[in-house]
Amino acid sequence: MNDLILLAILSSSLLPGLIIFTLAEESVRLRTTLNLTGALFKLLFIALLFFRVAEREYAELRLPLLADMELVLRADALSMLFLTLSAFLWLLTTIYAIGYLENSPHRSRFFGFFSLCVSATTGIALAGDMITFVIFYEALTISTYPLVVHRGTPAALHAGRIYLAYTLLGGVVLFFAAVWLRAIAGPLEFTPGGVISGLDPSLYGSLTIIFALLVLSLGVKAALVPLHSWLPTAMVAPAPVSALLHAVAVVKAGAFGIVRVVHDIYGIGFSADLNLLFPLSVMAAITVLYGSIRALAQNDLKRRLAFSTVSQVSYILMGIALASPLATIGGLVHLVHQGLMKITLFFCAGNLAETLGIHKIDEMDGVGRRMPWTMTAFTVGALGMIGVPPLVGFISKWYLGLGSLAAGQPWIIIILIASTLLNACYFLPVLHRIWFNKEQQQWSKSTLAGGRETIWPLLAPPLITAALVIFFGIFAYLFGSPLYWVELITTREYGL
Amino acid sequence: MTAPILYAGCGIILFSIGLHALLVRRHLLRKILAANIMGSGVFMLFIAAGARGEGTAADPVPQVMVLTGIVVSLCFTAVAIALAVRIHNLTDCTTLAVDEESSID
Amino acid sequence: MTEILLGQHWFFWMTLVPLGAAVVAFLIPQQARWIGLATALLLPFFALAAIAATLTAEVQPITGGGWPTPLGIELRRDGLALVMLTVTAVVGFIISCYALGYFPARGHHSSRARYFWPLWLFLWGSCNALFVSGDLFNLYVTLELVTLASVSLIALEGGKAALTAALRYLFIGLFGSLAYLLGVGIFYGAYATVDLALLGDIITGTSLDHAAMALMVAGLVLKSALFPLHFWLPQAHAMAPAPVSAVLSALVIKCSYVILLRLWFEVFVSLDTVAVGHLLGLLGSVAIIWGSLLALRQERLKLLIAYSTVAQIGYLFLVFPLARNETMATAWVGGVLLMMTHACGKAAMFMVAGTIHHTAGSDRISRLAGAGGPIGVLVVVFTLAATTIIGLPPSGGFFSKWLFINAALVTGQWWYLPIILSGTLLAAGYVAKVLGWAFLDVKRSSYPVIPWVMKWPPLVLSVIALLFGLIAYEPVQIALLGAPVSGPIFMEAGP
Amino acid sequence: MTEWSSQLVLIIVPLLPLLLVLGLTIPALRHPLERLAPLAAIPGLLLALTPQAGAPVTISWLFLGAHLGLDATGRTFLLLTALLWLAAGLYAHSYCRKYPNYRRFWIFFLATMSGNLGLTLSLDMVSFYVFFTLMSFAAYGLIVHEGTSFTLRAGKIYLWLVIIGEVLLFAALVLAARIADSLLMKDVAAVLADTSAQPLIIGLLMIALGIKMGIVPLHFWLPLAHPAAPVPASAVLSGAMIKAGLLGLLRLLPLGHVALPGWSMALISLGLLMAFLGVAAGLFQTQSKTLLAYSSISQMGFPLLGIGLGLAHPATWPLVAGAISFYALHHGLAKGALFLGVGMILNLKGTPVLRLATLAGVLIPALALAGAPWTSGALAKSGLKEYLFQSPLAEVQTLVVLLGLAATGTTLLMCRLVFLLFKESEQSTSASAMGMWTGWLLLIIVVTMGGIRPVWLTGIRPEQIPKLVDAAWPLLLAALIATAVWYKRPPFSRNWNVPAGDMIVIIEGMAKRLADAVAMRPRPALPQLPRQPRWQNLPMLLLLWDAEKLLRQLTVAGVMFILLLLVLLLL
Repeated sequence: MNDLILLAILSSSLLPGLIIFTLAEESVRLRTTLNLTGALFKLLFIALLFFRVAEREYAELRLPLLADMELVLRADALSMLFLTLSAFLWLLTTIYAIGYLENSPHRSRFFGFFSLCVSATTGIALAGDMITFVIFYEALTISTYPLVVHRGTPAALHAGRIYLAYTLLGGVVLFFAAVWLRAIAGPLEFTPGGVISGLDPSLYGSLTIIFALLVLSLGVKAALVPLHSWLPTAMVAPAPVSALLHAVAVVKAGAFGIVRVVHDIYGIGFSADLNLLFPLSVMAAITVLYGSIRALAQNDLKRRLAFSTVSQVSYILMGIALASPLATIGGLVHLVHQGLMKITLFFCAGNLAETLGIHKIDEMDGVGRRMPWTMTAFTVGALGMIGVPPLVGFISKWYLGLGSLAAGQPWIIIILIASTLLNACYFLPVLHRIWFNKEQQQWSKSTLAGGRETIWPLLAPPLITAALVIFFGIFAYLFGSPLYWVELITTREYGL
Repeated sequence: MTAPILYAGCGIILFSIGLHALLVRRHLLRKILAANIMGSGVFMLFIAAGARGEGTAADPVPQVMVLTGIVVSLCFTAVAIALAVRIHNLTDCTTLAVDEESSID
Repeated sequence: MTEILLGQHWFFWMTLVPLGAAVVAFLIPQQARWIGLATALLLPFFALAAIAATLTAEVQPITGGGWPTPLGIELRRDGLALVMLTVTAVVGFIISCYALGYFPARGHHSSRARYFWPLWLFLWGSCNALFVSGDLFNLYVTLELVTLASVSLIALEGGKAALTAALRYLFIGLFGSLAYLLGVGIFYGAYATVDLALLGDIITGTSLDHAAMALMVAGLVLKSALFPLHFWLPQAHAMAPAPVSAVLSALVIKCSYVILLRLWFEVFVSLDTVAVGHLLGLLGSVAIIWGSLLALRQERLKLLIAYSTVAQIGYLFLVFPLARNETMATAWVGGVLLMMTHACGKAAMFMVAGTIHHTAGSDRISRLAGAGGPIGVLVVVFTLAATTIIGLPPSGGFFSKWLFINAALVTGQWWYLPIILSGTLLAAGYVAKVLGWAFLDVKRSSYPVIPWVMKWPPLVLSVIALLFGLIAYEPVQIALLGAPVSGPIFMEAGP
Repeated sequence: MTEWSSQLVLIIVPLLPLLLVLGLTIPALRHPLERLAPLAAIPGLLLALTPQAGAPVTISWLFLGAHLGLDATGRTFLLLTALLWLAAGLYAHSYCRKYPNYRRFWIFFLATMSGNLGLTLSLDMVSFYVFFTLMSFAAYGLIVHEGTSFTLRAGKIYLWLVIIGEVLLFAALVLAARIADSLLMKDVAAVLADTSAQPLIIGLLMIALGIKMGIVPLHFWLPLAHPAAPVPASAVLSGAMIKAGLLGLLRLLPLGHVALPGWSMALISLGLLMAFLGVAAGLFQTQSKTLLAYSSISQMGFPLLGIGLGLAHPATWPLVAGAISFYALHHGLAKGALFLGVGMILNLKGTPVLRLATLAGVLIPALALAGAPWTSGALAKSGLKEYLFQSPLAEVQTLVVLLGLAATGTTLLMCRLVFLLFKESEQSTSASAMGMWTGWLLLIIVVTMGGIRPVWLTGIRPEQIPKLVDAAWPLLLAALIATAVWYKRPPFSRNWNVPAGDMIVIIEGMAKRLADAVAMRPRPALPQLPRQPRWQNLPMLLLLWDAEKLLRQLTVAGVMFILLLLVLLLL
């Protein structure tokens, strides 16, 4: 049975994107309407699906490809998690971008590609088998490139080249690994518990190599050390791009892919049997620490945030690699939580850059007085990253900690502690600067009515996400909260 | 040595001579002639292929083919000569210049 | 009459209509544009009708002129012919639209338009004739017609460089087809038939057969511009006017390749072709790397695209070593898929290059700097079309590479894997190079207006190229009708 | 009471201050709310004083399933906390008006209050951790409020310790939650009695909560942070927040479940060490607030000792718990009153009578702290001592004497305090406002009452009220020593000086050297981009291009073709 709602979800961003390409630069209103309508419709469709999936009624759509291959779109609980996250943040980021790019050139191009990116992310979330996943994954790679180089400066082009070099290399390896696995194991539908555990033991060697290839290739986007260098470089992109794509869509696509591979292709049990997960957890742990340590030395705000992303995304992988239900909860819920927190931070960084021209951390002295709201959101995001309770970051860490003990790998706790300390080391001084240092330079006074620090489109999104960071931390078990969903997923994955 | 094999051998030899000339001779007219000689070699081979043993009438099909081939060859020669003339008119040159990355802008 | 409408003769019409239109267009040059456009509009429908007719009837050869084979002309109505006809019709239609803008009716280039249309329709007809030809000699004749038309089209530009390129192309073409013809002669001498199917059944594999195969393969390799015999291609393709470049790269190259494909899977099957396959695979591999690296080095867009074609031809030739017994279908479908999708993508790319040349005064890549507005659309078209060249999903290039890798894995020829994958990366590299210039932010004076036929039709083609993987199910099923291969397309390797 | 209303009652206590924080961010509401803010602790006070309220409830939608409620310990701590915050709030309402960032002060003040109140109500680990963290981080804003380099240094050190404490607490709680398979702290305490991870978890808890409690050697932030914060903040910092660590230990350690002789010995020794070290370092301070901070360290030694006793003899634990709670209450109120008193004296401008009256007012909590008879201090100490006698320890007599000596030390410290205050009162300039008086007097009254009618609060029976001699001799001894020192003025009293924060001075020196050593070099700027990427001119590519040009020659191509033909023929 084909569920056209999946197609509707996909096209609610694709169609506006395609139309936007054709629009003239000046037709601001039409473009804005298209963007927002698309985003709202996408959320509406997702809401329609939401309850069905909660009742284990998975929507599915199949299109034949070539001969015995299919394009499979399916909305299971894990899809919904990523889908809802990306769709909701898309709406916010669109609003933000409308404000951010006011009066800048090439807006049609920007929003067009932006919508394409979101469509690709949606596709990744909805992909029901490996082939579909690879298709959308590569689409994401390509459609992000124009956004990275959007500014057109030599630095942006340089970043774009590096981005492409990394991600395409990763993409090629992923492609190869997928073909190989398909050749060995037949159709690769994402199935809880995995699809390949019944294979002949003589293939286990190949399966191990394929797993390594898959993880490495997906790890490029997930910014696993040592494949992370593109991410900080890509920070030359405009703030909405850094916010949605680098904090959420692109890196999460990699992490999400690894989740799919471990859970739904190899299966947790089988990958643990093959001893594949321990190296993954070590890699993730190294990334967590390395990212934080590099973040310490950055003076550029966005670069610091980027290295923080490098570090934080690997929490997800750590949770997956620990292979215990609680750790899985911690990892998966961090997928959403990290997205919320990091997008808040990037929005705020963008506000600083756009409103006051601040890019460096040592220019941020006393900026809390000039932009109190933005900086409050920033503070919430930063504290959440550190894992301060009751913010969402704490929930993730709590479950990761419990899970690592349940998996019998208490050393992860030490990593968590070290990472928390490092996070504190690179965020708290910034917070101190913001709130307690004297202003060192004169900023133009706010000229907006009502003493607002900046225009609404720039202000509202970070405030909303920051509020969610608090809300989902305090009301962690509410119906539909990330934790609720993730428990649902984990129960289904482990068959509890 | 039977006649067909002789013909075929001659055809091959003609083909080779033409090939050699096509590659080595620089004057365009010589090259065009060389191509024609190559063609003739191939046609001879076809004629030979049409032989169906002593006393039997030759297979007509290769002859049909050769006729067609000659027409094609004629067309080619015509076009080639036209081009060569144009090149000569444009450049006062009767050879095929080894042009480098010549640009058209 | 009903029989004609029911489609037993759509194949004839596909050949005859363009040829006839060519003659008319030549005779009435003032109306050449409209005659050409009308024909181009008709042919996709003919192609669809032919597909419909074939799907409803059994695949059987039909002969023209009422003569039995070998004197009569036998038409192949198999899947390969159908898809090639369709692809040619679609690509040809788009190119025709584009040419309307490229060769304006007025202005000092109007003479070019006058000759373009008849020649192009002539070429189109010849291509169609080639695709439906089922015997060795007809293949030769149609191939020569194609070459002849191509030579004339290259020379259309009229400059020294174009004329030289045309003449070189002519010699090469002649050279290659004579070698091929020599092979035909040998076969005829041995088996007294030139019918592909017949020959495939009765061939025994003597050393003479082998020699014939060698001659034919060498000739076709030369005409397909496989490394190291690709030397003529970049010049010829880059010197020609943009629509012609598109035709050459998208369709003409495929003609000789289709012949080789037919020969390899229908005639040479009884011969020991493993070593030859490896040789072709080796040359193909070198071509992939060589062409891609040189494409990276180019500063002119058309040359870059032309070298990209050299690389893509390399991929096409990987079919031959990869098609072993069990992976016959895998490799064959991969090749056919690549042909179709490459035709769409490459045509769109050349059209973009032509438009940029037309707009910016040069096709130097650096002219793309600061591309915005009208040029921005072209960059999008280029990018979309390039996805299939790189092999990104969901393009057809992606799936054909998938199939090649699958075949390589199953047959254990792992050495093709790094070649295929690094070819992908290099392709991404040269595409990114173009894009990088396009995104460079510099202020530019405004461009002249681009006629819409030069923007949107290529966009359509590039979208087709991009989405070909998603719509490839039907084309592949059609291509497999009466195909010489069988078996599952996606092979699964044993333990 | 219905489920909802009992939940609401418990939630409103920490929630009200937070709501006020939100309200303060709205410009229109700012002024009325600033007036309301000091009263934010009143619901907590009412709750603590209403015996039938505060039954434990489970609030599943909050955090990871919160359990809030009041047990006896919690009630005492809530009473202390709410009282102190109320007094400090009233005080701050006047005292802090002078700050330019008045609103910011209230935001942090209220947030800290919320955390502090909330953690006394928390019965599960996550809620406790949440409120604990909220309190710890928000208090940073109070400590660095004045923004001088001194406060910044204090804040930095405080923050470091907070973070280290947080992560270790996190580790301990996660481990405990895993082992107990429950989030309830009482389950954890029960499980901790018998698990192989016991030493690890207890160790982690001791460090994490010990930081807040000022356990030596993690105490050094106290003498820096307390003087740095504005006076009302110091009062709550030293009076109430320091007890949060204690409450955590009381809730989480397996007290009353199992005897742990090793830990017991360690804690008793540590408690005594703190008692004496705090006094010793405090005596050599020249600032009254620093001295008070050291006094807090010294005082926190006693509850620690009590915990040690509880670990030695689980059977008596419920009684010891009561004593410790009462001790905490007593110390918190007294220390709060002292800090506020310091503020009063520093802001005294008026008649000499007023000055003397104020000094006399300071004396009341000072005496209570010293454990003078008829004060809450005497009660608290005797309560601890009584259980000392019931414990099976061999060295009971020694301990009793040592406790007496500690009290002597405290008295000396108080003498020093009065001396310092007397000197400082001469420099005071501004006058105390109404709110300051209200807050301070409230505490003085409560402290005074604490000596008279503690029974209804803690269940201490009248017969437990100590004998006069027991309570008095340490005081008399101290008076003797003080007089002697005063009279003789030994040279060390002027030349000896313990820097505030003692150990941290050394640690800072080392940290600086380390930081210099690992300081990272700045990254070189992005290289200027060449117009053509360099790799396009790699030798290999150039070679390739030459080869390509060669291949283009017709002759070469022909040779290639013939070669290919030959190879094909040979194959």
